[in-house]
This record gives sequence, C-alpha cells and structure tokens, in this order.
Amino acid sequence: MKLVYFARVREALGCDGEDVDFPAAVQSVGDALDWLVTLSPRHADAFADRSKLRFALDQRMVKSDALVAGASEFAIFPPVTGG
Amino acid sequence: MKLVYFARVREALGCDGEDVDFPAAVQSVGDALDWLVTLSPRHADAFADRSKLRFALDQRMVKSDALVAGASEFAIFPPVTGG
Amino acid sequence: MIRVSVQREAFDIAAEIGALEASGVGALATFTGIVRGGDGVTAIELEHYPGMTEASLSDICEAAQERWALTGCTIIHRVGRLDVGAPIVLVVTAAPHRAAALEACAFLIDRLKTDAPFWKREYRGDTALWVEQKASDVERGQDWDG
Amino acid sequence: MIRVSVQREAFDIAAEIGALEASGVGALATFTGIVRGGDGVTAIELEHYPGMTEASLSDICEAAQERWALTGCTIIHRVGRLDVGAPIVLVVTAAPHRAAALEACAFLIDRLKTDAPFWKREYRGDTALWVEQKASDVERGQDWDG
Repeated sequence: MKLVYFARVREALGCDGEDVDFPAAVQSVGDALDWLVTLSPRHADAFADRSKLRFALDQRMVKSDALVAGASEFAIFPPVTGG
Repeated sequence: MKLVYFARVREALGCDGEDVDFPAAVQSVGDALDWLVTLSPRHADAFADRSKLRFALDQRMVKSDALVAGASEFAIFPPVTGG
Repeated sequence: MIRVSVQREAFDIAAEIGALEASGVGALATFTGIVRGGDGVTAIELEHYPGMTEASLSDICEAAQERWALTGCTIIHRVGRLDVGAPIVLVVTAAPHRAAALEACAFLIDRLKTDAPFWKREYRGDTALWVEQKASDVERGQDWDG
Repeated sequence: MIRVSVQREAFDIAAEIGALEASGVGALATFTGIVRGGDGVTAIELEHYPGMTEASLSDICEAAQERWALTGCTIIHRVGRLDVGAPIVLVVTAAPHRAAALEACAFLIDRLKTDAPFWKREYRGDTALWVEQKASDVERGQDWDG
C-alpha cells in the first residue's frame, strides 16, 4: 500500500511517503499505526501522539477504526489548519 | 415647521414638502397627523393608514408619541425598502 | 474606519475591499445586493432622504463597531434608476477574525433594510409600483436585538 | 455552479464576483482571509494534499448547495509561501436571497477550516513552526451539524 505523509508528519519521517506491505493482522487504520511504530524510532516518534494524527484512505477522511483493506493510498497527517 | 414627504406619501400629496404652523393643541407626531388629515382630501387620503407611515424629527426616526416641539424638520414616509 | 456613500454611480468592489485590506486585517467579508428580475420587473428606482440616509448608515456602522472588533466597515448604496442585474448595495467589513467580519456584515445589511431611509419602486415596462416592506426583513432586523 | 481552485497565484476578487454575478442573482457574499501578522510572524507557507484538497473543497460546496438555495459558490485557496498581508483564501456565494448567501459563506469558510487538507507553517524570520488546529475552529465547524 502507498503511504503518504504531510506537514509535521512528513518532516518527522523525513520523507513524503513510502510503500509498505502490511502483515495480515493489520485490518484497521489503528492496527496499521500499531505496526508502523515498530518500523523505526523515527516512525515511533512520528506516530506517538495519535490525538495529533488524522487519516485518509484513497483521499477520503476516515477514523482510526476504518478498514484499510482495498485502499490503495493511505495518508497520515496532522489536523488541518487552512483558511 | 418644515414637513418633508417621501416615496408613496410624496406622490399621494403631489409635493415633496410644505411649511405648516401647527395649532397649540398639536404636541405629538400623532396629534400632528390628526390635524394634517383635516387640511384636504389629499392629506386625509395620504395619512389614512398610519400603520404604513413612519416619522423622523430632524432626521431621527421617532414613534408617533414623540413630541414635535423644538424640531425644525418633520418627515413622513412609508416603511423603508432599501438594500 | 467607517465609510458610507449614497451615490448614483456604480461602485468598485475591488477598490473598496482593497481600502480595508490595507488596514492590516485577517478577515474581510462583503455583501453585494443586485437588482433582481423575475415577476416582470425590468428596472427599479431608489429614492432616499438626503442627509438622514448618510447619518443612518453611519449610525449602523457605529453600532456594528460597538458589537464587534472591526478595523473598518463600508456601506455604499446606489440611488436613482437601476436596471435588473445592476449592483445596488455593497457592505464590506474588516476584522482580525472571521466571525466578527461575517457576523457584522450580516448585521449591517439586515439593519440597513429596516433603518436606512431608502424607498424602492419597481418598473414593469412603464408601470411603476412602490415595494412594500417585508415582514421577514423586520424580523431579521429585530433578531439582532435579542 | 461550483468552482474550486488551489493555486500559488493571487486571485482576482472582482473577476470571481463578476462570474457569479452573471448568473442573475440577487445576493452575493464573499469572505477573504488575509495572512495576519503579529506575534513576530513575517510570512506563512501552506502545504496541501493535491487531489484530495480539490475534492474536499468541492464536497464542501456541494454540502452548501444542498443546505441553501445557491446559484453558485467559489472557493479559491492559495498554497506556497505568502507574506503577511497577502490574501490567502476567497469564498464567494451567490443566491436569490441574502440570508442564503451570507449563511452559506460562513458555512464554507468554517468547514474549510476543519475538512480541507491544508497545513500552515508560520515563519518568524528563518524559524518555521507548524500551526496547531484551534479548538474554536473545530467547535464552529461542528455547530453547523447541530
């Protein structure tokens, strides 16, 4: 699956995205984060405070209980601050 | 006192104002109307429906119980419809 | 900064916005009223009470500045004969924050409809009819007092 | 008529208003957000999610058109680096009646603040800090659901 990062998350990870293969146990967005934090200290740090994270699957905002299966693009970013 | 008329009131009276000397009994805007309707059939007609009249003394909106004494300009017009 | 104008000429929305933008704000709201056609209306004509009209527009702006933290407000209202589609009134408000700008803009146009001495006549071809005040406008004006 | 644009360039308020004016309406409302200085801020930089941002702005416009009788709405949001005093966002709504135009305009800017994927960074000289989402913005966004 294609992961994309924005703003503070992008900076914390030092990249604007990466391709990952989630293990079978990863069903929801929340599961995905549980697994992502094990990848590296940078990931652990970037995803430490989930209250400061928002998610989109195929460019639609979702909550952390949304299922990732079937999505091709999974975005993780801070709360939005436009306008 | 200088009376000024606008819009439908001006048209009903056929003039945009007139100078009048109210008798001593005229104290309020309401009293003034009671006297004005006696001036002519045109006046009687123009001021017949008081729910459709609004008043200003020296260019300040007032109610019909306002006292006319001391004012130099007394305006009578329909409810406003700008914007 | 308060600016009011009663004029026959068209107004320049961009220039009016630019004037308030220069005051160094965060939020600008505008309302533009346009002569509506429909029901056979071909044009309107606006009469006003010279002197009182300008004073009443200034009063409305001052009332808005007392209620909200505004850095400026502008009201321009045209008079005379205007064809369908012509801009008739412009309200611009400027404030540090958007809620103040947006609410004050709504307040100004609502109050103008009930407090400012303008009278509108609708033309349908050669026939002219005075417009009646709408009860809904009176209610909206009073809502701000609640 | 819905128009959304995410762009680096400045927008032309008069042209955007003119485009909706041509749709034959009675009321036009606009909101313009301007980069605010103060607290040492010298510039901001806006990042967005290409594709999703445009889709989300269109969704917000469609939601407004379902709630109010609008003849058009436009949202233009700039991205990239912007100096203090620069216009950053423009919302324009057109409707037969003023209440619809004014309320929809407030709705669009409130929803944009909570739903559209933009992220703002403030520069104070060479130091850049990401802006935190305001609780008051979240509350204003939710007020429209009540």
